[in-house]
Amino acid sequence: MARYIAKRLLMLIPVLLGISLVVLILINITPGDPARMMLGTQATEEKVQEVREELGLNDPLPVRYGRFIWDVLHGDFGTSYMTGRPVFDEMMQRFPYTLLLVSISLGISIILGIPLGVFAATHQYTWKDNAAIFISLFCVSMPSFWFALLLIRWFGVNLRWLPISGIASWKGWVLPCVSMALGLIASIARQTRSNLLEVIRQDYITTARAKGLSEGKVIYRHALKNAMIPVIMVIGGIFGSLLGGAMISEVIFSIPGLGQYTMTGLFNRDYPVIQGSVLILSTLFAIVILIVDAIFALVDPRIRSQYSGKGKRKAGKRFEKETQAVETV
Amino acid sequence: MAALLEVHDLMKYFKTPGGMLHAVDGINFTLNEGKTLGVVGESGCGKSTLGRTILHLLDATGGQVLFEGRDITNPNKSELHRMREDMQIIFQDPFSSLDPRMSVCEAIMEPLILRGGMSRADMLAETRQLMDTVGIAARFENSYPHELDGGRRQRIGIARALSLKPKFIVCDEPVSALDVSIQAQIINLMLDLQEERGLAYMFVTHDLSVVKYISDDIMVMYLGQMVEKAPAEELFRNTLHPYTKALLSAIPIPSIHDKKKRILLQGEITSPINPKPGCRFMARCQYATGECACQQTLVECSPGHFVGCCRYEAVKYEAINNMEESK
Amino acid sequence: MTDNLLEIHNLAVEYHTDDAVIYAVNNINLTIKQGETIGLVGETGAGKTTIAKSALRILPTPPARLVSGEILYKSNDLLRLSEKEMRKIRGNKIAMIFQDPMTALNPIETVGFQIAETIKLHNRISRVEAERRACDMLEMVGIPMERFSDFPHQFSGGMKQRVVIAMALACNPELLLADEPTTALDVTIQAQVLEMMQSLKERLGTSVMLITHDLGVVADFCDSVAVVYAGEIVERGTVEHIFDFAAHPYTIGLFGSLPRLDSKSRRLKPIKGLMPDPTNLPKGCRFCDRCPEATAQCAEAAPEEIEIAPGHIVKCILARVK
Amino acid sequence: MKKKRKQSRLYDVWRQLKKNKLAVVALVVLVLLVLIAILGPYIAPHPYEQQNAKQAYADSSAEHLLGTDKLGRDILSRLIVGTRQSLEMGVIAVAIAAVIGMTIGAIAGFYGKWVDNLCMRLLDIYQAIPMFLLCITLAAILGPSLQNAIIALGIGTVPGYARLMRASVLTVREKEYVEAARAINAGDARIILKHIVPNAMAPLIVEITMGVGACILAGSALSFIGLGVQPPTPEWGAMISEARNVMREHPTLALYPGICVMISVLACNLLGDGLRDALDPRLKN
Repeated sequence: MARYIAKRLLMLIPVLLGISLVVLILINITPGDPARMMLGTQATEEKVQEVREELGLNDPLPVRYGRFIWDVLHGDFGTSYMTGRPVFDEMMQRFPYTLLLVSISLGISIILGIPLGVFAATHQYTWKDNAAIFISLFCVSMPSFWFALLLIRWFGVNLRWLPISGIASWKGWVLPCVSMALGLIASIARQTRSNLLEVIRQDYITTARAKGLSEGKVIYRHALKNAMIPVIMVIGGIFGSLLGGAMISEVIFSIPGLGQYTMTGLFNRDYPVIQGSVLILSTLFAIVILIVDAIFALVDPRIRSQYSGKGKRKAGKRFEKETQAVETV
Repeated sequence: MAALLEVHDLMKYFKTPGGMLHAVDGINFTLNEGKTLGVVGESGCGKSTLGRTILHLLDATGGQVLFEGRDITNPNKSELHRMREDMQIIFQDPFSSLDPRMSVCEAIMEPLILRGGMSRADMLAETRQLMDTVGIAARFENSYPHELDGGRRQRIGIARALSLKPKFIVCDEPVSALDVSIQAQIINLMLDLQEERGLAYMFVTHDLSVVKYISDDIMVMYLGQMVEKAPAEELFRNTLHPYTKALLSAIPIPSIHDKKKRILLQGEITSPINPKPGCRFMARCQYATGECACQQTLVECSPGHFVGCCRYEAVKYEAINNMEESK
Repeated sequence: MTDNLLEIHNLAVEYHTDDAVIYAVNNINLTIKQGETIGLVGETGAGKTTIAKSALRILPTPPARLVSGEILYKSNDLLRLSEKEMRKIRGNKIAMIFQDPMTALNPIETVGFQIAETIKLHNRISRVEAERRACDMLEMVGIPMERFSDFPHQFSGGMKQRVVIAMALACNPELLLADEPTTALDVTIQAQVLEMMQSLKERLGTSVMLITHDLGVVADFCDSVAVVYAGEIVERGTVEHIFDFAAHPYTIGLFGSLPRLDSKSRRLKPIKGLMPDPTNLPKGCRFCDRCPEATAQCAEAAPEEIEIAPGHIVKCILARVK
Repeated sequence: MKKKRKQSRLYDVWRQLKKNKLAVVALVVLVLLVLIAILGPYIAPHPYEQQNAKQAYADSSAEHLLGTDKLGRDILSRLIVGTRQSLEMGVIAVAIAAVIGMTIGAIAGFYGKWVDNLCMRLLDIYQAIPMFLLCITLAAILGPSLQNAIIALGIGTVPGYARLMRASVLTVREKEYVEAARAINAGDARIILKHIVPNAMAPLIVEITMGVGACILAGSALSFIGLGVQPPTPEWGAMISEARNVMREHPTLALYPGICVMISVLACNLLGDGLRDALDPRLKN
């Protein structure tokens, strides 16, 4: 297991190198001069050139890439063009907020989504299942930023129960988390339901029934654990979509997190900020995927033995995990 | 009579994470026109791979395949095309060997379209003719495979294989997925076709009673190697290899009178990955001794009867002794 | 009190789908005596598995629907028991083995747990004791007890089927329903498993209902046979009755279709045609379209069961009492 | 025997789909939405850019059914005209993503070995950036416009289709009928196009249907943060954004466009669900 994780961490390095290269190339080919943006339209051409030279923007791409990597390895992500503050410090300061926002939302989605899915699956062919499916589809289809606005209007403005922005107290977290979690609860519930129905059709569930186990035991002891395996895989993807969603949520609710920072950077073409945040968010995402895969391997003995190297691998039968697309924003 | 098909020391290995998988390991045989070679073995013995390697659906790792004297082991594109017109295959699973999106007519016509050189009307006439030959009523022409039963689907598979008028057909477990009464219909159809068209079959199966029925020669495979090959009658009358003996005795006979004594094999089939030299059946063989660990060679003990066991003579006596003891 | 362990009377099961009603089992009668092994022979889709699953009441409902009949286990109608009472029978008094050992075991639990679970469920014993007995069961089916904590994927097909058998026999049931237990296995492995089942059956005195399509297995293993065709039992009797004095044209046809090691002829005698569509069964005898001896009368009314010899029952109007 | 249809499978799917009432309703809604998108400017009661300072923030009336916005523009007309932008984002973005993704996936799946490895490693890098972050970054770097938003969404969602196609092709490739085609001399191109792709399409069709919904949703989010459609062109997400500042006084301004987004996405999802069931071979028997 440790070897597996070490291997996965090693495999992360080329991926992150690739990401930073892609971001650098993207920035390079787009119109717009960051030096000009920093100095404003009134600045003279000489001044702009001077700043460009100072920022190293005139160097060829490979040199800039090498420099960027070198700096990153020393914990230096550069300084923001706009604020002049080191990007790394700023990101570290903002990181906990985003992590908290995303984790709470993920927690809510899992805690509510899985039981809802189980409920729907165990009541198949009844109105309860139909209602659960329809409501969850409804939630999946709702734009979360719009839902956030409705929540603000209702709980913040009308009822005045909760603050409409800021995170001065715990109350400030409620609306952002709820608005982000809603679609994902539904998404997890749907996934759970369809997997459970799939598993219930399997022979070993019939075997469990034939043993004389009660229906509850059959579902919770045998079916649910198996049905959870694909759901665990989806949770990695959901975390990614939460990171994306956090960018909008943090702006709407004025949470000083990484998402907000990224958005500001994007709008100002603040390249060090963009590079830094894309890299750090992707790293976070990659680590979560890794954790998810590790959990996956722990739950499923078939995968575990594959990694521990004891199990024989059959020719031509490769295990392919497919990160499933998650249909939410 | 010249041999239609000659296979010399054919090998097919697969690379696996655990090492080289010796799926087919040095198979030799010849097959004459209009004859049937039955290939028998348990799952994983390489019998399906053998058929596919001969047809060049898989690249051979080593050895030689001669068809009508031509070397077709590594054909170029045009040779391959010509060779596929002479050699065809019928697949095991009539549920997955037909494209679910092709109607009966399209499926049977596909080989003709690919060969080209015929007008559409001619192809259609030919297709109808084929459907009639294999016994599919014309009304099923536009049906799709999922609307048909297993027997009919297998008939479509046979019609497809026949459409290019081949001389040799590899039949890869063509009746294993079918029920007994349908199985009998298909076997009879295949025997009729063989008589009418002088086809040569290589009949791959795990079912010894079917293979005895249809074959002239029978080859028994174990872990990629041929352990025994003999004319059908001879193999059953004078079984020599301990594995063949066990295999024969394991078949349940649908009769309540001749109860026979089963030879129960110990353990299960081992892995054909990186096999050690020597007899591959050794670990499960009740007659095994030290000399079995050496490389085994095929011995022709009587005309046409080959056995890959160095102790077959000794085994014969031991078996007789055992029988007498048990009496 | 009779010595009949299980009696099935007039059982009928239908599957209701969106498009049609499938008549899977139609008014069958069957008796299993104490200690007897009965073979249920028939082709795919004949309704054999449905019969076994009805006896355990594990048919998925919907789409399955038990239309009529009673299944008496020691004179108690299983179909009338409450779910709770039924659970005490399942796995304890009546156990079942399924066709495909590859899918019949829960892939993420150890085999030991899966065996011990049954034992713990039906006996008031501690977990440790249940596990100890599970180990004994493993040894009994020829698997070393060190493999208690292994997962199903670490076993080969034949070994998995042994585990499944151990699981089914764990509570020493009186009746074992074995649904094609060796079909998915190679012949040599099949021989091993059958041999083991035979000796266990004798040792434990279990009655067995063996579902199979292989008449060879039946000849080896069973005391009596029921031939199933299109949801009906067309003929039943002892193995001698069926193998030597087969009376129903379908049974006779089935034997004619078999390629036999001991036969010399170059052609098989298949039954012509196909099994009738179970959504649209013929009005009269189910077999009359394929029957070489059918008369006009056969197409009109379904034949009654005739006992042509003691215990040999045939559902054909042509059958004569001997 | 019934008379045979040429497109038997298509008919089968339709017959299965018809049983699902919700899916049929969704299909009707989608057809209506497409019609509105095409005919938008002709059926809108007012020109969408017509301003009327005197009638800013008017309540609903006979003249303005859903009221007006801060410039006195008719909300209903703007919603109707905005349909095209939203649907374009969904449909074109998915078309781009699906074509690129499916090509990559089919090639990777069919040829396997190093081709597959290369494609998969590139997709790993691609997917290491959370999808929506990638879309926003692309849209921001390319500059805000409808066209760029579509490109960003299209490029951002490629990996999902590529992986699904690859997985599907891998399954189909193992089927015996592919080997059977090879045995009768069918070439690679024929095998891929005639045998593999059509049979691998079922999960893709579902994914594409739901993908349109997802892209409408993501597109509205891009517009909402100012990276999509630019004013004065109406678009649902942008309309919500405009209404955000007056949520307190005029909440309905944000409500209507949100409902529009939801209905179209819901329709796509419902249809996708219906198709999944209709295409599922297990339910066939």
